[in-house]
Amino acid sequence: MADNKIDIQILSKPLSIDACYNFVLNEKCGGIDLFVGTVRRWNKGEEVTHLLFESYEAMAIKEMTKIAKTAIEKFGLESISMHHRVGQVDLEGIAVIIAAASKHRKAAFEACEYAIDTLKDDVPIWKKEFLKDGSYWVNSRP
Amino acid sequence: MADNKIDIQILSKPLSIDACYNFVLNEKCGGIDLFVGTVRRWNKGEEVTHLLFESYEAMAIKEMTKIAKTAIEKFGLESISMHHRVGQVDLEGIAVIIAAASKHRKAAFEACEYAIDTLKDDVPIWKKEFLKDGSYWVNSRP
Amino acid sequence: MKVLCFGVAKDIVGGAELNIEGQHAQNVSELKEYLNKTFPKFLEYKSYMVAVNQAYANDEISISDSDEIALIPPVSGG
Amino acid sequence: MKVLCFGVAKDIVGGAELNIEGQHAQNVSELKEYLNKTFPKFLEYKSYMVAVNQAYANDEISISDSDEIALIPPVSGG
Repeated sequence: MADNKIDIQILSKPLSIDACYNFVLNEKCGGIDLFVGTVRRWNKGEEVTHLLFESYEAMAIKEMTKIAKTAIEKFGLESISMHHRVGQVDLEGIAVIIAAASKHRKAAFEACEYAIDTLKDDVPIWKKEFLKDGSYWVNSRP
Repeated sequence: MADNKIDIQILSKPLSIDACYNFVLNEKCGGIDLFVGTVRRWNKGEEVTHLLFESYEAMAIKEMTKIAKTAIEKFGLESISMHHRVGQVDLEGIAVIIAAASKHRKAAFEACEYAIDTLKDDVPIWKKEFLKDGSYWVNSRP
Repeated sequence: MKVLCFGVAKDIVGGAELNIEGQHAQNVSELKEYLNKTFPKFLEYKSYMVAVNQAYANDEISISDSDEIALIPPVSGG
Repeated sequence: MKVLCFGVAKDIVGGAELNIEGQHAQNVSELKEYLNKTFPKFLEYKSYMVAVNQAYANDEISISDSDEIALIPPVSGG
């Protein structure tokens, strides 16, 4: 599979929707779906001040590449870009972007949803949520 | 329904993903889905040089607003932006952008797909496809 | 009666606005009948819709000179 | 044997890398047993995974000092 179809990045600076869009855009495609995961103030009734992401970078890149390859094969995508942020992300900041491009829109929607769902299940990245009165690793509360 | 939840525009200049994203972004949301419809070179084996869009603008705005309101009610969106281009759009140019923001990502995906599907069925906008050897109104070939 | 024309309908009638003199149509059905007779090329195309005052209108809807009437060929936005 | 620790595992062992002296574990299952005994706080948390050479590994996978071993608490990216 050509490298110019897949763009995987883990970045410690703010993510760029344009960067993901420009990577996947090409004249074979009529539909591009972008998912942008942002930091919201309220989670299960608790007030969030910011998040902190850490990754097992080498393995995260491998797992994300696996997801991208599967998405291309399964849905017939032309190209896919997956960027994940590490470090501190404030309210309304971007944690993750997935861009999927295909000839027709249905495949782009399905692939994008598949990619974010699987990323959340499999990719070794962890989120620490900072609340007004403390912090904890998400999914790891005792 | 507050006006700051819905942004509908028909524009004769290039569309901006940032404009749609910034409209829907807010601290209540964790998931934003954006659909971007672009002009592709090949359609059913024919080579496209560019497209021309025209709209019945007043009615198109009404129909798009109806879709936006339904998407908010049906999927529990926080906000939605729908921009459609008119005039000439070249290869890789953007014809339409839909941005949908919600607390959780599932609703954003579903609402975005609902909105573009319904737009394509109901909104009075027409596309003329220019090929190497002629042009025709899409869906209106004799 | 003034009728706005879009897409292929504009090409068929030869302009973005069609002026129909006289009382040829009291409702949407009669308007379509008149148009198909006057511009037989409409019959070669897939059916078109009529909008009255910026809303899709079915055949029974009455029309008058004060209504905003438009011919809506199959849409193809997006 | 060197073990990379992430997320809550880093807090439990008190660092991003844990050095295990001696031959305490020949496979993933034995490593988990050793860790749960040495750091009983692991038992309070949901189960964690072990990655060997950057791939998820089940209990039977053998491990040695030359492998890259990591503790993977429940992930929460995105």
